[in-house]
Amino acid sequence: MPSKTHVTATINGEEVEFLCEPHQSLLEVLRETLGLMGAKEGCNNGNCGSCNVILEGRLVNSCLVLAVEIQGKSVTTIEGIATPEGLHPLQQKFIEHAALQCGYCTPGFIVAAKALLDQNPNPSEHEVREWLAGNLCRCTGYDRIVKAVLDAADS
Amino acid sequence: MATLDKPSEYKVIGTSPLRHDGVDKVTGRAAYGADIRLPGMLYGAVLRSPHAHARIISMDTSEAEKLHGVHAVITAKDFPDLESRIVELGEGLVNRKYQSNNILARDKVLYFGHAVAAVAATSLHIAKEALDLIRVEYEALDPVMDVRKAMEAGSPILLDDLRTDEFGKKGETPTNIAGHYKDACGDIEKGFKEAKFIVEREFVTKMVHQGYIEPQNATAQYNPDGQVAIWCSTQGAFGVREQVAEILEIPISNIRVIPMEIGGGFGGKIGVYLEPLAALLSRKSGYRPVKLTMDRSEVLAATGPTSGSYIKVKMGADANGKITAAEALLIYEAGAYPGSPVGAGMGVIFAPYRIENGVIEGYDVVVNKPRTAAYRAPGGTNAAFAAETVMDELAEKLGMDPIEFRLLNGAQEGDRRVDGSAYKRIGYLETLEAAKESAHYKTPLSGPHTGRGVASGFWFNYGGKSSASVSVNKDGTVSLLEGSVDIGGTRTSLAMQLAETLGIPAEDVRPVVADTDSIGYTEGTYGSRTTFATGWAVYETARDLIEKLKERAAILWEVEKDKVTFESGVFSSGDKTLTFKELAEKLDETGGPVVASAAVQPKGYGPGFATHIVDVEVDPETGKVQILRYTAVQDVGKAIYPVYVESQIQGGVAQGIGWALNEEYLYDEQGRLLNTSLLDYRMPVALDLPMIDTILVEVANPGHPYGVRGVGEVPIVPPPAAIANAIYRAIGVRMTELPMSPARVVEALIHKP
Amino acid sequence: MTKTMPTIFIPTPLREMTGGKASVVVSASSVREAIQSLEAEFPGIRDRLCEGNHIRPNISVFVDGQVSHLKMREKLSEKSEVHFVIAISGG
Amino acid sequence: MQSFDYATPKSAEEVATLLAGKNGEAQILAGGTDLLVQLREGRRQAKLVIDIKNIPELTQVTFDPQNGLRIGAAASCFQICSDPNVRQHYPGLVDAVRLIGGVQIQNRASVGGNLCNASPAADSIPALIVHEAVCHITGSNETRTLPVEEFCMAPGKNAMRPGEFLTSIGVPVPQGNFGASYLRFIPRSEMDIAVVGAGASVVLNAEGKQFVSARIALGAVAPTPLLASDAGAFLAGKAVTRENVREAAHRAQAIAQPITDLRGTAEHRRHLCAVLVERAVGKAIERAGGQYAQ
Repeated sequence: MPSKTHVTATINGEEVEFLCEPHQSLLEVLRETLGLMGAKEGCNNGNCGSCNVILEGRLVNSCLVLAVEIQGKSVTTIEGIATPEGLHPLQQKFIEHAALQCGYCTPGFIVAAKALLDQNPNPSEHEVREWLAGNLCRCTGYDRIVKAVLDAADS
Repeated sequence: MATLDKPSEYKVIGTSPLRHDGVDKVTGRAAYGADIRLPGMLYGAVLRSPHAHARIISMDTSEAEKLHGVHAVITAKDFPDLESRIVELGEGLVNRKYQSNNILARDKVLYFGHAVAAVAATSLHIAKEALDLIRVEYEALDPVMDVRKAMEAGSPILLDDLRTDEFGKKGETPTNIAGHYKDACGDIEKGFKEAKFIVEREFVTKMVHQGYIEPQNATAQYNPDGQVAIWCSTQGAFGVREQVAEILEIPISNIRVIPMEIGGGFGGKIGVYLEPLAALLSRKSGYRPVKLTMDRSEVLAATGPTSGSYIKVKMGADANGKITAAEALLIYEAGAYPGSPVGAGMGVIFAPYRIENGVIEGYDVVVNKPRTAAYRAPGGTNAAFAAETVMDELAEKLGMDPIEFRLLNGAQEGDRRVDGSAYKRIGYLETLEAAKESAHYKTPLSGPHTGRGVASGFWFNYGGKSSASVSVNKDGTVSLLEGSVDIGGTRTSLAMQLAETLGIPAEDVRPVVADTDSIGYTEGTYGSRTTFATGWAVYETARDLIEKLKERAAILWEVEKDKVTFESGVFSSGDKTLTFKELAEKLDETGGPVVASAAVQPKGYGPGFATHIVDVEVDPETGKVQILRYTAVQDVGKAIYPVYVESQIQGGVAQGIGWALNEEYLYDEQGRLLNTSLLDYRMPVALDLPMIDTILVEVANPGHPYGVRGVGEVPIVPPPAAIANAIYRAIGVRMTELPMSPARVVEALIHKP
Repeated sequence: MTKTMPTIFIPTPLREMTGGKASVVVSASSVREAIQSLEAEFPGIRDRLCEGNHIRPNISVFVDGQVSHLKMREKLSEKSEVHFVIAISGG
Repeated sequence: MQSFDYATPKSAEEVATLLAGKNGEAQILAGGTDLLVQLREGRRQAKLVIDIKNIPELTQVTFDPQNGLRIGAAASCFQICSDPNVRQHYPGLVDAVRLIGGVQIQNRASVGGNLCNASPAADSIPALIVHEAVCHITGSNETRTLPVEEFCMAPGKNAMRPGEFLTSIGVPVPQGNFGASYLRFIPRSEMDIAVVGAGASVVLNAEGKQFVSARIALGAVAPTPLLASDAGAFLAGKAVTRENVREAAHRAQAIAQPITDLRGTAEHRRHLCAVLVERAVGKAIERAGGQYAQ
């Protein structure tokens, strides 16, 4: 059996060290090893977006990244979106617009939306829908999610 | 029934406070079932059948048991061998033997993905490795995948002991037909004779899944004293407790179910799959906690779905547009064990209309597919797809506007359904009027290959048992314990009813969803019942609390209790007044803490009606249908928490659109499910949909103190029919099979008469 | 004591036992009595509705359009309407 | 997922050495969007996973006007689409690469991986074919170059021998009045595998009224992506008319051997071939500055 690999990475701004096996996904290590439960497993093959994190500034599905791959890299999870001052505007707008029902897909959507606004602070409705097409929500019909993202972009 | 329906006087109801669990859910802190971690916890995995229909000849688990890290392996032999008996297990009625066999197959596997064994090990990787070491010898049998074939004489039989039930009369020979039902009124032959136009069509729909994003999960901790705690994702904790007790034959008092946050259910998380396995694995592995989670392919292959169906509808109307007769045959797939929602489909199919001469016949048929579970207005969407398409065609033949045709025939208070029962106050006609007056309907649609469709829908809604208890805090806030799992904002819709009754802000209520040892019995979050029934429990609790607080005010003011009045959050007696908050601060001076509770089983649930309008554009070369605009009009009784009422409607519409256009279970000839991922089970993505407009019509339900009707289910009923009707207006073909996928649209165009 | 005379709607599959009658007025002050009256008039019908002393588990009783939780024990009034329907569950 | 070792070589030579030592039991990891799913589902096996993303020459996208474009095998779709030279010269490739998965996949998946995975429905392959791309392959002893249309052998199987790996994809500089496009049909608007894909490139004469040459390629209608040579050849020298394009579309359709599977029916696929080729050629004509003769 392969021995465990030592990985050093920056997660939500803090340097983190952990041991993992090469076959473990970043999602698995975030949840099972690091206790960061905000990223959710919905499909475990890149089709639902519930496990979205930002890796080196780019949005990725953490189920499709090996934990060993993040050596020396920086990762932002849903737990790192709010600031010490309070909620991120996206988080606030998701609550205000009732952009969630069960809330399971919500962390993935917020992380994805943050990645969008980081690179396009003023997206159109179509751009928001296109960007969020990799995130599945079964409760809301997306209507309020799209409105929340557009409103957060405005504020 | 008295109603407090004076909208202008409501201070909390009808407003939009921020949901109480909002921050937890946008920061990733909300704890869902799979987020639980216990010391010494083992991880489980389930071995599933590669066959759709096979006899289990033998099973050998010895190699798996020897694998380092494996702590327990279970098969159906570890389950009590239950006798057939119909029981109410918090998800409607089920045969306990069948439910047990569905959770772990005993003699036969009846669908691809049917569970046959489970393992607990120190890691998920080891557990999965162990599954590969379990040897199962099968004798493959011919699968039965189509309901009409399953009904034929000579079809392979799934369940040797199954006999057709016809309202209390059992058939005598083995069959795949579990139930045969019939409703009739008037004189159907006479009705068709009076018709000037008659439309008759056959419809086929495929099995579809609820598609909740959170896979099923369950964690169990068995103790040597026989007590077991279960943490899981469920729509109803008490239902889980009953099902586990029945299947494992242990007393309910030995089971505590802690409902975790739930990532969607839509009916699919009422019945249990993993909970009894986790409990048994925990017991067998030396009382270590065991966590089981499904992956997406397991969810699709072995949980949910709702029935595919074959439906025939024949309707006639006279020259004036009055419906003279309506006849329907509904055959629904139950999946591997009896229990399709065909009865509900029969109840939905002509529900919006005055039918003087009607016949509705239904069959519940087992096939080699997963045992169906409830899915949002179960059975309703299939039925409405058929009837509302025929309605559209009749309107066309009559040269009438489809809304006018429905207005002419729409049911109202006092009208009888085909099953003979009479409607109380309902708001169907109001939804039609609102649809007719909507900006959407009044805006002409233009452009090549575009079309507008209209369809209506009905759902019964439900009441059921609910409990609530509250305690008053010194700072004037109120803690609310309730047993309804919050899938879509019900903590707040319940807190709002409490706040309204107590005259305090919704923010001053702290709602908590409690486990089965901490609150009175409460049925699951299903049947569009939570805001209605648990809302009623909360209302009764508040009334009880007010009486108790009046006593405290009386003590404080040294007057008789009946001299204390309460209105809009203020207690008064003569010129003395205390707000709720002021009185709360003084409880210690008047006898200490105050708590109140109530348990209810309200009967006055009122049905919901909806009318939807949709514009589509069809690409006639590829067959792709784009939804351009959508408006859903619904009688919601009274919208307690309007933003979440709207969101329920939008979500139901989105699921209905998915069902209409792309979602379906695809099986190969051996009965193996082909599309077991969210890539190939095509639910709508954000780019597929437009904004979904809603119009809330409020015809107060006379059976609820605040006029609440259920709202969650009816919005999934009209969409496929509305879209089919829109496609017809766009390209001139009647689509009679769901989903109306691009391939089917192109095929229909090629064969266009 | 004068008996009340509620109307019992006969489920379609049982109308073969009532000579096609869709509803019957019986003398009864509870659902139990109504079923007894039906049985007296249409022998065998009780078995289709009941299992032992209870309404069959897959049959819901509606009195005046509201589901009855008391089932056999539900009281009936002069104008009561009783329906027996196959139980339905929701999502 | 099965257990494996993980290596992060710093050079192509190192990759070749690692591959040679593992005798077919190693898998190359670039974006991982196919590989990790296949390993998890047991559709592929690995004792060693070789992550090639730390090797500069395998991750770069470079362009020069003489030799054209060189896409490192591990370059992500996002990286490729953001490259100004790619956007300027290779419109068909941009069309295709933008369609591979959602944003999350775009940021990881590589065109090299899309190619090596050899799916009949891979979006990038018909686009690469119409852009006349070639595969640069390295083994332990030699390097070789193969046209993209010869790279796929069967679903999931490519032309590389044990010990070989893809280092880069070369795409020549388009000449003359060039236009290219790629279109696919999917039932949803995103997050689907192509039911049918069609790529087209055209070179028009100076007036934009006649085809100098054309290439047409199809995806998801045969065990491998197809170059519809006959359809392309038919257009050469012909006037830019809708009739001619339709004829080319029918010739392309004629070589399709579609099957019915969970993603589409054979009938629908055959039908879509003609529809998509016509649309793809039309778009390529437009991009080449031409238009249909009235």
